[in-house]
Amino acid sequence: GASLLTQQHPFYISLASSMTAEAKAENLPLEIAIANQDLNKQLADVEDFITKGVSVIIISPVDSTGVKSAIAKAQKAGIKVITVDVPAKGVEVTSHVGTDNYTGGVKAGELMAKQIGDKGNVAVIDYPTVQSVVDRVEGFKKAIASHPDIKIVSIQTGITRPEALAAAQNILQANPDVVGIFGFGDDAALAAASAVKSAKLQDQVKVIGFDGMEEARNAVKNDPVMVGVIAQYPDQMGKVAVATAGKVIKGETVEAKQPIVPGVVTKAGEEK
Amino acid sequence: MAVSSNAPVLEIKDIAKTFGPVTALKRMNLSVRPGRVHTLLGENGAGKSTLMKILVGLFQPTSGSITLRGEPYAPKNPIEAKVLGLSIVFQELSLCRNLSVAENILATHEPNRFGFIKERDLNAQAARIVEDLGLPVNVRTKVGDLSIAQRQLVEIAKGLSRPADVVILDEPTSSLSDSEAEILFTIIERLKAKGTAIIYISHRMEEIMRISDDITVIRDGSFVATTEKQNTSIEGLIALMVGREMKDIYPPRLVERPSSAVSPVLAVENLSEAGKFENVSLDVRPGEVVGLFGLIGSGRSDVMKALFGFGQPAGTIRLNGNPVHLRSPADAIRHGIAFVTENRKEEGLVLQHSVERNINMVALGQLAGQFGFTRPARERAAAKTEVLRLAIKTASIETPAGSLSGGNQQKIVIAKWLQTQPKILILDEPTRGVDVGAKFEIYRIIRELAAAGTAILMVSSELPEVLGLSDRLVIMHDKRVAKTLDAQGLSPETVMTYAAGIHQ
Amino acid sequence: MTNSTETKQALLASPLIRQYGGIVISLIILCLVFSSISPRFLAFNNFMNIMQQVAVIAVAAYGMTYVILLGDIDLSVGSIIAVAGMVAAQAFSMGFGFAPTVLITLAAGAIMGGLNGVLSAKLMLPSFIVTVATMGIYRGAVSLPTNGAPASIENETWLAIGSESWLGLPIIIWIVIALFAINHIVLSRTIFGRRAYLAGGNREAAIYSGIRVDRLKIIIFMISGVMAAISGILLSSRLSSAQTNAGMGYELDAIAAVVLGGTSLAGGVGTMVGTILGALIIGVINNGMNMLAVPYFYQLIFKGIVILFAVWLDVRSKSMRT
Amino acid sequence: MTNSTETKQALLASPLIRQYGGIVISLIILCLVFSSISPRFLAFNNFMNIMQQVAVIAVAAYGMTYVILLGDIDLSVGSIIAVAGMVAAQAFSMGFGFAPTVLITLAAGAIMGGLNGVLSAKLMLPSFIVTVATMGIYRGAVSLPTNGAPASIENETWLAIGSESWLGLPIIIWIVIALFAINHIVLSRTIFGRRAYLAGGNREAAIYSGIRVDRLKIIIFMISGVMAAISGILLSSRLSSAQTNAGMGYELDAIAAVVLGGTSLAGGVGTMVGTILGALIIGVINNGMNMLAVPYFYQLIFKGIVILFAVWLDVRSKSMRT
Ligand SMILES: Nc1ncnc2c1ncn2[C@@H]1O[C@H](COP(=O)(O)OP(=O)(O)OP(=O)(O)O)[C@@H](O)[C@H]1O
Ligand SMILES: Nc1ncnc2c1ncn2[C@@H]1O[C@H](COP(=O)(O)OP(=O)(O)OP(=O)(O)O)[C@@H](O)[C@H]1O
Ligand SMILES: [Mg+2]
Ligand SMILES: [Mg+2]
Repeated sequence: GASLLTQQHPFYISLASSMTAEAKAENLPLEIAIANQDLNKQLADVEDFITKGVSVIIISPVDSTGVKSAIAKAQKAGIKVITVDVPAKGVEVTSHVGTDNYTGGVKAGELMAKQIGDKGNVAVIDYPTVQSVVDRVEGFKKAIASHPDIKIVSIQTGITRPEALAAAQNILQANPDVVGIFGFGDDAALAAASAVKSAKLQDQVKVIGFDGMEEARNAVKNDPVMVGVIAQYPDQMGKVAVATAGKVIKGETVEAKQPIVPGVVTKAGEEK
Repeated sequence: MAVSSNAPVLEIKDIAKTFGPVTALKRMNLSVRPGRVHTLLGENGAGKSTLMKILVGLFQPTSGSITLRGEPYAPKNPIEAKVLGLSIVFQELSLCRNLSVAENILATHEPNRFGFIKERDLNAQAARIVEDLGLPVNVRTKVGDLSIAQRQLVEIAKGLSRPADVVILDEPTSSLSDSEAEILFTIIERLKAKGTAIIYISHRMEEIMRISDDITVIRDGSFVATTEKQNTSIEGLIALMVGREMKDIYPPRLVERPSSAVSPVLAVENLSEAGKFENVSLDVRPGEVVGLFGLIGSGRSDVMKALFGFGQPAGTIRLNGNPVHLRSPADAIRHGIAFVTENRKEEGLVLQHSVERNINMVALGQLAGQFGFTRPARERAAAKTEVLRLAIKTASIETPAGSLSGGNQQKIVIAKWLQTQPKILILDEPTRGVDVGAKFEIYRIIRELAAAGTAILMVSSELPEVLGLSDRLVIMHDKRVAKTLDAQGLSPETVMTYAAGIHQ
Repeated sequence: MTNSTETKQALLASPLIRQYGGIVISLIILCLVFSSISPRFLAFNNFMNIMQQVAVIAVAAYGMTYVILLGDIDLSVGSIIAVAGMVAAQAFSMGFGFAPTVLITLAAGAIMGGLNGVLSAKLMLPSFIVTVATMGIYRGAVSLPTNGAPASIENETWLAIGSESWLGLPIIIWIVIALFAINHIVLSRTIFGRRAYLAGGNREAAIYSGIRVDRLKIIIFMISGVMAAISGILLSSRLSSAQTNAGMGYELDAIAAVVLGGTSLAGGVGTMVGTILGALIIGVINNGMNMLAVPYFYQLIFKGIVILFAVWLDVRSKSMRT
Repeated sequence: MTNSTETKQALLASPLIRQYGGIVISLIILCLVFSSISPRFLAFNNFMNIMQQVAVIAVAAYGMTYVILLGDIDLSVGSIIAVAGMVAAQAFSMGFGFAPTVLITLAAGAIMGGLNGVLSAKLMLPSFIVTVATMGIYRGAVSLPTNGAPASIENETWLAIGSESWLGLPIIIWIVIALFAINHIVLSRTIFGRRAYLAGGNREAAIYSGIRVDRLKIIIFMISGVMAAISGILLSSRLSSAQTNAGMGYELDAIAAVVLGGTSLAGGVGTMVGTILGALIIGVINNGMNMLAVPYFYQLIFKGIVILFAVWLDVRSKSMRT
């Protein structure tokens, strides 16, 4: 069984479909439950998997701390657990497959610095209750800190696309001298790009995103404002996770950490 | 002059109506002729209002047939009935508090063009209706700001806003005082002269004898008899209605009235509240019945509310000689005061709760056991006792209070206060909408309580009732006490002159 | 002369102030506070920003006003907003043009709203529970065509709604204004509107007067559905895509706007003017706090406090009058 | 002999069936459907699962029952659940022991609920808008100590609540049962409970009958707050951490449970038995669909339909009786 944090995001849709595909290829029965960002629902899903007697649970935690009890419960019932995307804290799992978000954040910061010519004010749209996003933003801040002429003037929360759009509009209104915006995800970045265009600031502001789903990649190609996106590879992640599960079932040993390093997509192309 | 040989405009044949297990109408027959007032007389719960609601299409009869002007008649809703020439003034007020008088009167047939309301015409038209009827109301006022009596007048205006062949008046005077009732009688005379047939329902025998042409008595949902007025008397009608003789409607005093030497249990001095009443002084002795009479809006209910812990009136209230400050109804109840309110639907009952729950509503604490736990057996017994004592007509004590007839609901309100065994009992229009039999019961209870030493303060708009029961009379006019008089040998005319403010 | 102009102005202003005193004062206080801290707050551009951001809520709140006036509630509008966007995206991808797509989207809104109305009126279920249920049903349905993925919309006219201007004002604002005018007139000047007040004020009395309350309720829920669908059009054109989680939680913002505007949840009392003022308050709070870069958690707290304060001011100013 | 036992059973069953017919039938149908498809559904273990999963909602729904009975609503319970967890986590990290932490957490719940009650009763604001506002305020407040990050809880006794058993039953289930018994008795057998019914049935009549409705309302909102805090304790012990977005949206599930149980949103009518049955229905739907591996979007749709069906059945079975 697999428990995913949400299915209202292209990243997780891609993750789910690659898992399904890989499971078919390896001839493994796979059930997917969606926690809808609710840790309690995730725990219930895991409990139901235990009742059903699955052999391995692949879990994409809603939250790294809180997923502990669910994982502990499964392990107590003798079920092996693999985490994808978000790691679990305070508990050992059989294997973790995930993007290195912090490194991704650093890459985003460096890309930003390069794109804006090493100076100016930048802003961030974040989602402070999600650990992977917090890691990205930390990485971004770390990278910017090494460029003394760049300042982060505003960090606003914009979780959904409309919220991000409003946040970006307000950032531009309050700080007309901003030259770059980093969106924690594709949605945030695309929303920021729309805001920049409707404020007629496309010559001034550069936007960088994170995730690298199709819509954002297209935008990087076609939209002058979207200068780049840090690409995650959910398809790889899903594939690796299910393959690992297959190995676990067969009793093979697996790596405890299987990091998937994000790539950088710019107008110049993709760099893994 | 309408001729009695006129063909009936409306004929009701063998109508029956059941609500689940409850039978409201068994076999009802009625034939109404144009230009005549046909009164329906029956005890509370006899089925009068149900029949009227069938006539205007709110209920569909279980069986039976109706013909209007010789044609079969089965309306599906009140608008359809109105189009066919039947209008109704409902017993229970059916107005929207949030809208103006004009908007209420012309609801569902507002003057309009393409669905857009012509506001000016609306007000003008309503004003004309009100003026034609001679009613003292401003059509722009919000209904929520009116007193019950004024709302009753608006209800009448709404019912009569369009010409109709048959006009139904279901207890239109139950909250009116004599002067407003006079206005209504004038209107009725005018309608009669135009050949309109009027179905009239009331429990006030004097007015029935005055305005009716034909009278039909119904009992337990069935037709009993129809007579012309001149062939009957109040006593005869009451006998037909309740199935037995009833001599004097005001029962005699059980003990001597308390002497003036006895000190009052409740004494009010110079009580005032801005805009509501001024310098009201009155007192009640144990065992005494003090009647509070006045025209509508004279401020009686507001004084009673002040005595029950509402508002912050200036002046003093003394209980047994000690000044008290009543902060809330809970406080007043603790001091032994009970208040039978005038608006039973809004202030009296929880309509969806059972008769039992309603009866035990105030005495809850007294009936309860230790640690605040209720004692169901004791509650049931108490409720049953009250149902028997007041002869409340209900299928069982589990029945929701809302499905009882109006008069029986009124009895529940009285019952819930009797349960508390109050030292001071305030009754605000206690017999509104109550049939003669039940009225007698209520009067008898008032006498009994007085004999047992309860001090009783009774507000009523029915002068005969006040005169028949009270030991002393406090007459209010325009938010002040006009006069306090001994009731013995007092003539209605004297009282009216004070109430109308003619005597200063 | 000055004097007479002043008197006239005072006369014009007074009923507005009297009726909407509390909320107008709250709005003014908010604007003063924000603009005293951030000078950019009062810019014309920013006002346009606020209006655009608030458009989606305001339009949904118009529909919600009828529903609440009737003493009911519609929790499904957030989901209808999302379905509308998705229906439009699907219609475009099937090759329909702009006008047919608009019609299809509005029809979808009317059907979803109508379903709420029918379930509530004909099966006699409380609208709260009906719309909690359909909130889930519609939210589930929105994901069916794309399996949860957003669908992008590329029709130029559609996208123009969210990005272009006309006579110096963004089109989206014209729409908000036009719909306000229509709904205001319907509610305050037509028989239909009057019946909503009657039925909301005293359902039994309305039935006794012969109003077909059931039919009225169904129509009103349909209006709410259509308004939500228009909201969905505005949102999807602003985002140039249909998101499956679009409009989530917007029902509460719409209800808050309506109630802030003085419409009573008990039914029978309320106006469209109040609703648009309520929506503006919500917009001003959100925008102002963003302008001041208030951290997200404090925004939640502050918004709650402002709503409480505004409603309290409104209740108080009304009770003072009587 | 068999005959007399049967009669007795029939007699015992009949009032339950009469009062809860609709919902009991829905529950039975659901169980039959699920167990006919998935044989594991009917296992004792799975029943324990359902009860544990439903515990958080059920306990919050107990408190909500009083509130709804009064004709009010409490949308802040989801946020109170989260605050309670966070308060506990902070108390533990400050070095408090188990018992003091429980007391502090319950007190926090009582204070938050009491604030709702005071704002609604004393300032005469509708509880819907008060609790929409405090929902935001409390949700914002929960993030203040950790700036949005979850806080883990390590107290053994606390964690035992969510993971240990006693006499073969998980402790969490004992708590759900015990709280049910207490609340059921309070509501149906005490003066306090009776007053809640009366005040909910007709507020004005209750005031005239000497019931201090304002005080009653404040107490009832405090109870709702305390129940939500207990919910928060259960949740945080199950998750061994306090999450800032814990309990989000649970208010709607709690309300749905209460309404499914036959409590009228208009106030004055309802029972705790109904509420626990309603919570069970929600638990059974969620669990059953997981057992059948129904895809998420279909779950949303199916859940909505089942809620509609159950409420309809209930309304119908009640109207048939009269
Ligand atoms: N909607 C209803 N549901 C159930 N029973 C009802 C309903 N309406 C009326 N009844 C019952 O029908 C009977 C007749 O009631 P109705 O209101 O017609 O009496 P009435 O003659 O008008 O009495 P009153 O003089 O007190 O107004 C009563 O027993 C009442 O309880
Ligand atoms: N002419 C009026 N216009 C507006 N409101 C009035 C008028 N008369 C009375 N009221 C309102 O109705 C209430 C009724 O007054 P109150 O009940 O004290 O008088 P009453 O003598 O008991 O008359 P009623 O028989 O109508 O109950 C008052 O509080 C007042 O606010
Ligand atoms: Mg009657
Ligand atoms: Mg009075």
